[in-house]
Amino acid sequence: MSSRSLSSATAAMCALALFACQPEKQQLRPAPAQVAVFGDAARESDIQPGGRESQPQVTNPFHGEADAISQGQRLFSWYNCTGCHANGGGAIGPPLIKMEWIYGEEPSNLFDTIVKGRPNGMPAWGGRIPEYQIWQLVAYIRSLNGLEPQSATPKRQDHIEATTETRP
Amino acid sequence: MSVLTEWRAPAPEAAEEQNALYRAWADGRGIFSWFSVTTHQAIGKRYIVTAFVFLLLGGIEALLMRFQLARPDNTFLGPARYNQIFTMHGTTMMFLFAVPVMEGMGVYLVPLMLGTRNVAFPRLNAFGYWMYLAGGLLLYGAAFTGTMPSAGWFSYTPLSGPQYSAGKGVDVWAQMITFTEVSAMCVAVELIVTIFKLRAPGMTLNRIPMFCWSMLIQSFMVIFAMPAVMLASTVLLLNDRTIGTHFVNPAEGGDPLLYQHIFWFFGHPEVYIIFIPALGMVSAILEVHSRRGIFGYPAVVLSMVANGFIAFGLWVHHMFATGLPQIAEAYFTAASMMIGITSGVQIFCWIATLWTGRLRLTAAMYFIFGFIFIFVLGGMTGIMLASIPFDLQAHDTFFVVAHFHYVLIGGALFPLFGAFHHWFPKFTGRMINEKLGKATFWVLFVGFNLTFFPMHLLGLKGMTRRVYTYPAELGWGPANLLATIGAVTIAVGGILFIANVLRSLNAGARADSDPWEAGTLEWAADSPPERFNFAHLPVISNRYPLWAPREQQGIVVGMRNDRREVLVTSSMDAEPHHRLVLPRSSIWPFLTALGFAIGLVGSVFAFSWYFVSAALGMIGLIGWFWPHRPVEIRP
Amino acid sequence: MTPVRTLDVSGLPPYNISNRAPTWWGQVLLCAIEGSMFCILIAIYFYLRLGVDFWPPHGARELDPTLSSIALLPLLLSAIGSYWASEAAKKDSRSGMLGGLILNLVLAAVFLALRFANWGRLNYNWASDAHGSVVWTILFLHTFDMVADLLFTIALVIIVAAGSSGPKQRLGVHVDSVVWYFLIGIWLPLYGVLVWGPRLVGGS
Amino acid sequence: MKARAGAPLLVSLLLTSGCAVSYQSGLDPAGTQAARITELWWFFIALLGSIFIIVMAMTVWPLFHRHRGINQEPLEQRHSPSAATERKLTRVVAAATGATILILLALIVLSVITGRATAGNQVTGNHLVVEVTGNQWWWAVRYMNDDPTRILVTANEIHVPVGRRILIRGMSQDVIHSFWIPNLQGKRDLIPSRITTEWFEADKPGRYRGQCAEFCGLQHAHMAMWVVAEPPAEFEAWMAHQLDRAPAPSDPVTQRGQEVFLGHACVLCHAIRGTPAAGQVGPDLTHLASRISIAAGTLPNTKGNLAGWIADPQTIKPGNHMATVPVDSEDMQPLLNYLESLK
Repeated sequence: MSSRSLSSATAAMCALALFACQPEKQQLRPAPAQVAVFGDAARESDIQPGGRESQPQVTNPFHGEADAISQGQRLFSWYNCTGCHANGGGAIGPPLIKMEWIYGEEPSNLFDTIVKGRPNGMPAWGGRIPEYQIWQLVAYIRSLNGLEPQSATPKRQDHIEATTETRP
Repeated sequence: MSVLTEWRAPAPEAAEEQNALYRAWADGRGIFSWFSVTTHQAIGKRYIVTAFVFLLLGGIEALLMRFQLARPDNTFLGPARYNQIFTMHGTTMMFLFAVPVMEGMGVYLVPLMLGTRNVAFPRLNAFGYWMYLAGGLLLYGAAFTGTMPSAGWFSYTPLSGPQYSAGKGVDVWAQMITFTEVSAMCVAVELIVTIFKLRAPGMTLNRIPMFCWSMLIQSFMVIFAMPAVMLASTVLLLNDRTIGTHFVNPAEGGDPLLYQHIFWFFGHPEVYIIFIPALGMVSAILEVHSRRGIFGYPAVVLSMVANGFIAFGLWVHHMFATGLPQIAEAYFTAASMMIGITSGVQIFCWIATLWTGRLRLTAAMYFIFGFIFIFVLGGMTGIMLASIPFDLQAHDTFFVVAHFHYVLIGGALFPLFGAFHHWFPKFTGRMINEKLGKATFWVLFVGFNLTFFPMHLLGLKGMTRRVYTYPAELGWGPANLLATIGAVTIAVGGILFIANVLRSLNAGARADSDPWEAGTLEWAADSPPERFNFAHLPVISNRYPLWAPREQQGIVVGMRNDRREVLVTSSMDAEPHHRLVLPRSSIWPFLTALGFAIGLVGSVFAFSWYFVSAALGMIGLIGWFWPHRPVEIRP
Repeated sequence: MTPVRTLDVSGLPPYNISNRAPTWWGQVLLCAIEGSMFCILIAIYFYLRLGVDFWPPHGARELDPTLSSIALLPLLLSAIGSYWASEAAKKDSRSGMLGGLILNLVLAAVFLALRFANWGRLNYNWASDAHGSVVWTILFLHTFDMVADLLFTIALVIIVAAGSSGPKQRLGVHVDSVVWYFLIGIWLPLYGVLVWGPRLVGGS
Repeated sequence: MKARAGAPLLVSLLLTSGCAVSYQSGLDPAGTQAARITELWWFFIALLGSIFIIVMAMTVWPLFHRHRGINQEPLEQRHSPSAATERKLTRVVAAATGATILILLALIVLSVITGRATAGNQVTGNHLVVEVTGNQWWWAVRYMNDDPTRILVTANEIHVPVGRRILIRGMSQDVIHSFWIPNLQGKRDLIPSRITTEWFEADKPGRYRGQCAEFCGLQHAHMAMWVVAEPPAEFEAWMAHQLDRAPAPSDPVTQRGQEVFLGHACVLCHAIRGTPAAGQVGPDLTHLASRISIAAGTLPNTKGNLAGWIADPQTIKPGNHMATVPVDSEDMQPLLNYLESLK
């Protein structure tokens, strides 16, 4: 009975699937090294992201992770980034979508901007937010600009859209 | 009526004629022809076997959940994995097991019971199977590569929306629904047409076997309910996630409750889609093993039809806790309780059948008795849940988990197991071991009640659903442990059943065509049936043709045997109308399904893949409908 | 062998092109599936309308009623082509089938051209808001169905013109007309909802 | 057959004797609404339970009559009962169906009456309005008052006076949650973008536990809350105390603790009235030390638990939204002391 051979193949595959599977990367508990907070010193010294002790890290450890982007999105409003940047469209602060990046668009640039702050109002968040959350914010901001993989980027959020197109 | 038959000795069956029939219905050998099979027995068997594989997977997931919940504050799975597992369990059982297995039973049995040779659209049938398989492989293939949905089998927005369910898990879930629903719709269309147009001459509406009635009603429900879930999953959910529509985004005029309405407009009938075929099986098995026709045939049929209608009017009872206007709530309470009337009529008619029958206590009958016990108990809790004040306490607790496992396992799985024991000789040509079958029943029955009965109490004691753990102080530990022990018992029952099937396949006693001395036409075909089912199509003049005296039985002559011919009869009185030439086996249904599947899997990532899907599907359909030599008009 | 009662069907035709053919039934059921899908979409439309204060949202430019109503003319007339073709299919008249199908195609093309012109007027899209989502979904699904059926019709024209017009193809023509009637029939309520809905249930 | 019917009964006896805890149970009502529902439940059990037993008796009855031909072979292939038997049975089935219809009608009426009684949406003058907002995975609570200075914000714990009607106005910040205190009333979903309401009234003082009933993501299991029903005088005292600002640090250690709190990310999410901490996205901590539990009913409110929770929230409640904030070991003790001082 050939349908039996099919079913056994399916069974084997599915059993494998059940036991060998890794969920889409979703880090519930941050690695101890990522909990570090960059103190006020970050503002003066040219400390590199990653902290003095750890290796300088210039790539986002969460690059391409859908879950980190969604956490970053939550933190973006939790830490009141929306207060100045609205939902990315910009208000008091510059827009974060489709802009000329004043301080660069690389993850390390964004990381620096958040940790050290920038002139004209951007506060330094170093000393407050743990490193892993800064990287999540970086991932989210880059996802707003299509700089994260499309498959990890949500197409909309549950609030009023920060669209650039306007209705006449 | 015009089905006047004359007495005559059948022409001595020319061996050549017989061989022509075999040749016309042969499928060929080899892997290529394996993908192009279109006979209903093969497709039906594939549905059933595949669905069983998914039952095993869903069962393993259930066991994992039960292990996690066996004691308080357990860390066996953890929240992320537990949520994935319970989502996969519900999804697998509802979409990949329960509906497809019923479709499979229908595809296999309905043409046999109607006395015809295949379903009306054999290639659509094959296409439906491949779509179903593709959907199942999509879900488990994604799981294999690390993407699992974890928003529940219902995927309520906004939890399942773009903001709160990152990753592709929910998208895969939503598109898996599309596959399985397309498959269910294919089966529904072909079964409705088969039942209306391909019945044996003389099989008027009131002679249709009970199981065919149930499949007919189920198929109509599929046609009206399944579009709702496809809209819910692909338009409301998937489009919101992948192209940014705003159906469920309240900030832009959408509404998260809209998704619930559309989902349950499908979701409630879905339950009846699963369990109405089971009612048909119960009736069919009861008739045979009580050795009498079902008591109150019209009442049972009408109450099934009524079930089908009412099922569309009570979706809101899944949403009582959302706080709807009181007048609407009263209406939905009344509608929900009305199901009690129609189900009551069926139960009473079955009991009447039992009372006046001459019972043969086979394993199949054991399962029917078990069904009545469990299903009636589940029905009672169902009536309680229809009452809004009580529902507000019990909703989303383990009481509801207990209730729907009572009605779904009791209402569908027990009849299904009964059906396997009953029709096993027909499927395989061998008898299934009765002793082992009865042992299976007892283990399953005890295990089932051990697992799910304590859940009623857990729910009343405040244990909510879908929690991955619970604190010890609440005192839910002992009942949960009991439920876990019951779950293991059920697993033992499952192993017993598989062992029995494997053993009986190889060593069971050979079955003749009618080992139970049954009355309906599937027992007139060989066990297992030839690909063409009947060398001569039967003519009937009785609801139970095989129980009728010989002078009331007849056969059709004058069909051509060198091609796949079936007889089309009128939809009401089943008077012969014309002959229909069914297509031979074809690889195109498989290729078309493959084309659609590639595009639909892509659409999980980008909307534009729908167009790829349409283009590939179109290529498949061109091959499918490519005109071969014109059909000969020669009669 | 003992005699049995027999029913001789050798005299029955081996095909049938009418509403009694299983294929016709199957097609009607597929239309029923599509139909329930559109009914639910209409329900979604009104459900969403109930949830907001303004319908359509301020500044949204809806389908043009005049253009939409004018477009109904070729659409309704195309049914004549369909009918002609299906009657010709029953009578096995090749020229009739071709004529009917081509008339159908031409009028349908006119309708679709008008629809696309009308559709282009909309100053919102599916991602603008929930109103945009439902309007675009209805338009997209109905257009998708129409295009699919027109491609099928074109295939039929090619097949019939190439000289292959056996019972199977004739049944195809007959069944094609069912689909077309359905697509016309379902557009009428959708037209009512999309074009007149905002005027009936609109405002604030 | 006896074993079959007996097993579940036995199980149920075991269960009812096994669990005595009743602060989260629909079967131990402590409020007028829950009491009505429990009455309804016992009525259902009595009525539907006896119907179930009757139906089961009728089902197994033919099994006990050997003369009816069970397993007797050979037997006629088909048995046709006499027309008289069929007629009699038809009458029996019709009567049973009629009885079903009547019983269900009665149940509908009863259910609607109980529904109206428990919905309790009659306007009363003297009710207390409490706004409950669901969050992943904790509850924000606001006691409404016409006097804006007497609006109380707290979290995960609701105190109510016995004998006074409470109107819950339910909302959600993110996904759908469901507010449910089984001992007091049925559940009500908290849905983003809309406000749902529910009335209840406690008539027995006590502590009742409730839990989110709608699946809301990773930590759905750990989204509990306490309702404390107390005599009106005690409630007023509690209310007055809660309305106070947080007590100022009284010694250098707690002073240091406050500095630690304000200097770390804590302050971004949590508010402590009377200090600059005004974060709105996490539970209000003004009177944290007066609460029964922390982390939305996950852990009893002890100093040790609090230390574990701050040090590593993701192990205790994996996936929850509290940041893992590194606190130096010498800062931990002052921080805990400070939080413990927030009576």
